[in-house]
Amino acid sequence: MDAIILQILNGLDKGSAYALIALGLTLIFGTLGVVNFAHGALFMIGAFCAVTFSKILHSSYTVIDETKTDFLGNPLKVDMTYVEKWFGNAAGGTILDWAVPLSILFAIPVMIIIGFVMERGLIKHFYTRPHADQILVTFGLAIVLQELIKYFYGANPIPTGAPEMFRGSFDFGALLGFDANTIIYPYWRLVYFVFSAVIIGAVFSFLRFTTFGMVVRAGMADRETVGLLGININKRFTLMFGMAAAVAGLAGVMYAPINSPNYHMGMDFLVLSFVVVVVGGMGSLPGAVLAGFLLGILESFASMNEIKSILPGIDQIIIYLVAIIILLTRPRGLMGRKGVMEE
Amino acid sequence: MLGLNKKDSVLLLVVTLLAICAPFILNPFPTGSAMAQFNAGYPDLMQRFVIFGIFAIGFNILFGLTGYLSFGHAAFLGVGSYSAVWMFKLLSMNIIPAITLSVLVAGVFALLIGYVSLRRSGIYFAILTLAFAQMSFNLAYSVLTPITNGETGLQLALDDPRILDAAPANAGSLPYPSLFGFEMSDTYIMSAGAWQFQFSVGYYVCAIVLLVSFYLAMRLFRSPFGMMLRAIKSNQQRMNYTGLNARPYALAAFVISGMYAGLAGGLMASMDPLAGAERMQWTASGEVVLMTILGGAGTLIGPVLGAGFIKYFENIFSKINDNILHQWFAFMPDGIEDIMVTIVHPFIGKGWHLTLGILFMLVVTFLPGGLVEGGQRIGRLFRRRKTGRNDNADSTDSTKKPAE
Amino acid sequence: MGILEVKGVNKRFGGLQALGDVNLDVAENSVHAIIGPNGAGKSTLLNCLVGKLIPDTGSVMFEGQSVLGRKPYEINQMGISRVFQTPEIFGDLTVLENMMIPCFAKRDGAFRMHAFEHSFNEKGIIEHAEAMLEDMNMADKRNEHSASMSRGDKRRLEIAMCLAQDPKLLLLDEPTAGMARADTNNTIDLLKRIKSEREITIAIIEHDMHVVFSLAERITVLAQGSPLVEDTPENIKGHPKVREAYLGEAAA
Amino acid sequence: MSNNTFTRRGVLRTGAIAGAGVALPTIFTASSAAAYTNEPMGSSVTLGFNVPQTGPYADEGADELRAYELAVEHLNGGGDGGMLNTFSSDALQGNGILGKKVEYVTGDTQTKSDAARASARSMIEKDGAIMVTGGSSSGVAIAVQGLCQEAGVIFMAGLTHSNDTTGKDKKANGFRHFFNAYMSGAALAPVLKQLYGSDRNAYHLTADYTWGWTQEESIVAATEALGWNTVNTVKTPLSATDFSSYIAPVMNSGADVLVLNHYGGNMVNSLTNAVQFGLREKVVNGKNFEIVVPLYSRLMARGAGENVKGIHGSTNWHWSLQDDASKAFVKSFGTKYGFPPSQAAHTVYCQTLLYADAAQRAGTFNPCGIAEALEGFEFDGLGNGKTLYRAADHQCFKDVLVVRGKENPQSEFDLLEVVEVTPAEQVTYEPDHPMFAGGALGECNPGS
Repeated sequence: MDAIILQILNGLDKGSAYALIALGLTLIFGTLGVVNFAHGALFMIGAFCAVTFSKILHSSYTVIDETKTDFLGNPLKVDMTYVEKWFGNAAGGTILDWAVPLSILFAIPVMIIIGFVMERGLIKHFYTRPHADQILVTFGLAIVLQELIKYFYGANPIPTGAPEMFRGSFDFGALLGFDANTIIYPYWRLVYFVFSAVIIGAVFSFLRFTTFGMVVRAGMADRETVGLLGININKRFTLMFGMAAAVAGLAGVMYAPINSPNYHMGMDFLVLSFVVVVVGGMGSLPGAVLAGFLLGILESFASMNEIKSILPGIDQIIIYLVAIIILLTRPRGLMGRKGVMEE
Repeated sequence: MLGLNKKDSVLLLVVTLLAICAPFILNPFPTGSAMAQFNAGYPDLMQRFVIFGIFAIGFNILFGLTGYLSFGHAAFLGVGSYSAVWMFKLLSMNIIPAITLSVLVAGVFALLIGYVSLRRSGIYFAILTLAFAQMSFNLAYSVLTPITNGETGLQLALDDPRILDAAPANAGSLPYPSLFGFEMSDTYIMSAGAWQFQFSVGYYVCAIVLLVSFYLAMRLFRSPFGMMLRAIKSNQQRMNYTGLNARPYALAAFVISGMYAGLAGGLMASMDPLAGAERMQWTASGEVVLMTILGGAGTLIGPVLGAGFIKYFENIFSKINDNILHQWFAFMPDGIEDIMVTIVHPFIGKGWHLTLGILFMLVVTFLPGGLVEGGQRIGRLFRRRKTGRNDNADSTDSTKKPAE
Repeated sequence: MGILEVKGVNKRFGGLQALGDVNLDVAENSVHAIIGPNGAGKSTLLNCLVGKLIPDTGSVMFEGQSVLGRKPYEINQMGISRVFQTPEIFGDLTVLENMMIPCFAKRDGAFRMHAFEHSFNEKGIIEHAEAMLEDMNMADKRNEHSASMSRGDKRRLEIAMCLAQDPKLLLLDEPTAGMARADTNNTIDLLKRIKSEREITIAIIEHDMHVVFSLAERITVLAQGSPLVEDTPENIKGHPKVREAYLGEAAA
Repeated sequence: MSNNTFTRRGVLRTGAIAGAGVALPTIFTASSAAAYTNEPMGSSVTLGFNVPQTGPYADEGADELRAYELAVEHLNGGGDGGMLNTFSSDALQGNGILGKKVEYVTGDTQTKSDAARASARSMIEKDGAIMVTGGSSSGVAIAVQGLCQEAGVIFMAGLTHSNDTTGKDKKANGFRHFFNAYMSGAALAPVLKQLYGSDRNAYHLTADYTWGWTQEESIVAATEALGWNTVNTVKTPLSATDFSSYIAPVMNSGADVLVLNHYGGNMVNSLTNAVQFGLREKVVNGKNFEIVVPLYSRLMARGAGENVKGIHGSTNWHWSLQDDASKAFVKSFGTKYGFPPSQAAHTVYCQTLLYADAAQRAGTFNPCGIAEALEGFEFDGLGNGKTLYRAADHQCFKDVLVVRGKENPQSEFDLLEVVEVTPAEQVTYEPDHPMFAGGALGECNPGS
């Protein structure tokens, strides 16, 4: 039982990453009709926003420490950060410690600007082009973005820590009345789950309760009609794209402490998030979220020893297997709408 | 000629000539010169051009004609490679049985996957094929290792049975794939002044297979069957209400293109008897999609051009290093030389992906019809210059023939 | 007994009764029109005839054989061709190629692996296709890209494609919707000519009463998913129930 | 070969006769024939450096390339000579190899066996490379080793840790300087026993491909010999990025040691996840829970950040070693590039020197001559103490380092500290050891 609860927690956590990326992808699919292969790259750039911001915070000046030596036997150069110099060691240290959550503030404008530039500079020329062309150009863009990150940050993962207070793990079992230490779960993963829930909630309420959101939803249902109403749909599409980029970026920022960011993490997530979107059903936002969590939980269950001993290798293929079964039983995924990207 | 109209005959003739002369055409720079880096006329790369050309031609039969975008075609290439290597291990080093089996096994595999996947269309179809291929890759890399030799890839061993072959003269070394005595690795090198040209048996075997495949694809494009496939892409609804069953047509196209992929896989294993699991990964499937779109989907020659383009960058640009850059720019003053090296550095060697990504974006943005359209534009430019200003007919003739 | 017999057909979509106990009998070699206000169930009925929808209950017989449960292409091969409200043609193909496809379907059936014949060696098919184009006054457009033609030309091409199969029953779904008056009249003339030149049954769903009364020999009026009356055009014109059904709508 | 008008590549490199040659190829068969593939005829010799430049191991590949460039510089007499000065063999003169200037070509393996073979073939066919070296994974090493055997050139393996490279997939033309999974187990076991006792329950998470399996097998055997109990061995997909669902079951399995048979990105993520789940603070069976990473790489450990602190593992070489050779290499590399070399850099530097030295001693570039010179070669002064290139399987036997993640690193490179240098005798095994059985070296292939 405790094992199952643990895997459900794991699944929710994985699922929230899938769901956040899939949400952004669906927004773009649904409103703009564009297959965006660069969406994984936006997630990756989000994670590197966290890396960059903490690098900026760590910008430092060099002091030579004569008492110690470096690997070549010369006096050791010690880096001192400006933040600590300006704010004092205690406050400065706290700021450095909270680099990742703070970088949300940095990431939102950066991601929105990246989204705007992408949409205005490139994607908008591809609205009327075949999906194949969209795939080619966004895939090219994904490669370029990824290689730029590799050029500046290298290929190895870059450790990015969560704030000290979230580094430990939390005894979930005790809370639920199990024996102590049976279900412990890292704080930061709980934070990630809650954060995702908030973002998903925010996106949904934004679409539900604002006029902008209503226009966008109407646009998703019937683009021509909304265009006929004389609403400047293009401007809204640009905003939409910026928003989708920001959602992907935020998913990346908060993911950085879970697994050290590397330049190819976007591609790693890309295929899975496409599967999630399609299983959820093209053009359906709730479908994308539902499928994200469903696949996350199933993937976690499939990696349990009890299941692997019956079906060896099932954890390698579970997502794809589930995708096939769902698509064969429900022609348009879980909640897909008719006629979206079916040609 | 051969049941083709004049235009197609000319195209086939040009392709044949290019294939025969490839060792010359691809080695335009003298060996040892600074530009020799850009020579592509060595057996491995020439074979790869041709093999991926076949793969892309096959993919185009599905994607270019019917519009069904398969994101799992590499699985058939992989299955073909594994079949071929197993034939080398068990039966004989002759490539005929190996390639035959590759094509057949890939065909059966495609029939199964196609039968299931073609129940859906559009992106749902793409994801189904992707899912099947990724399952194949993941399993081949891990639990199916006894059949696939997982991470390393399936390779030949000294103690393989090879029941049809006589015991090799030299028991300590592995035999080479061959075609009735001609070994694929045999190469004849011709030196002509500063130039050096390589004529490889393997390449010419591949080239002959390419020409046959190209010819068959051409016939298929021009056949009533090909017309039906284009009809599927154009309007499936009308097709159904015209008494035509689109499913078997699409399935036949899927199986044929799967067999092309299997053929490419079998040839790849014949040129270099190793079958790695990575050639089934989604990135490999994505690569053939890119080749086809880049070259020009739905055109006959486009996919081959796209395949050559991508493989050229992969194999040539990845091998340029700073050392070579310094040689190129050595004629410049030191300071400028260093600046030039610094500017070019990110785009070569480990940066070849970056160059490729930028080129993808440029080509698709400015040449919506792919490289073929680039060719057409250049051709039109020439024609216009020749015919002068009086003849404006050419410039207005921008409607592309659908299946050219 | 007619060529097409619809008996007791019901179709529900969730809570909505789209068709309720529809009976219809189309006589051979007649022109039969089905009219009714928006939402009367005309398109649903048509979709039940061609295999796109399957009725919940009832039977649809064509020449004494049930069409229920058959796929659209099978029903087409039985001899029913359909013309759509917006012309459905093969936009990526040339006009001649568009014409050739139904000719192949007629000759080779639903599927044939003719991958190694050359399309342009199919003399019989091409002759037939060109004759049809000639007949439609479209011979000069044979090499045109069909997607770039006018709507009227597309309509003519679609009708020609259907006729190339030599169907026994031609179903037309609002063939003049969205057309200018001149185009509409051309279409009426075309259909009249077709009727006079060959043995064919035509069933037409139409909004435009001008079209209906110019062509139809019998008319069925649908309202709220059920047939209201079936009679000759003369009788329908003054029928009180029909006026009632169309009340609020422009009774032409 | 049956047809003598065609000859394997390299046999014919004939004079300048244009055109006519095409029609009459038989003319050339009599002319000067090379004795082996890519025999260097001019004043230079070309080596092929085939390293991952794209993909997850690109940084290791980049470090390998730096070391290769340094080695070439030293071979040609440039720089400070590095380990040439400490190497026990003094055949090399600093004037290239056999008087020929050393040149090199580079390629990208992409860490895919297909791409690696394509790149190696292009070096052999196009650039006339006489030797191929490099790589950062066992799959690639085995695939390229097979290719070099067929093509008739020497392969000096880079970073490859699987037992199979010099076990069931060994080849006469291939040589490995790097240590292997068995050696990791043999070196780690005594240290683990001393630190954690002989009554432990180990839980293995293993990357689900051949390298992972051989390492798991080796570590399980070594630890069970100590008296440890293996609770479970679980395979994880290579593509996994989040290991939480594999880590979670460890907590209540009764295990008190977690062994991570992962490398690269897998290792970074699984270790990070394990620490996040608080495994290191746990007390099981009255003992502190411990994590072991049998194969450490400093470059990769950096990705796991603080999580490596106090975690034990083994490594081939580390820049903090204080012998003369290591110091010379670190100085030479550090001066040129500004940071210390990785174990991958060290291995490929050694491999290049060893190849050059063997050619020099053999007096030829013929792969068979070089193989003979390397087989059974005993040397010292390359940073791992006395080393033997064993003839039976072409594996190097040398000291293995047991390392631990440093608690108080002084710089970003100072991540590991050497806990113990396990002497070569302790990690030596018989060539027919069951983990290495099957397969045969075959005969050296000079290519014609």
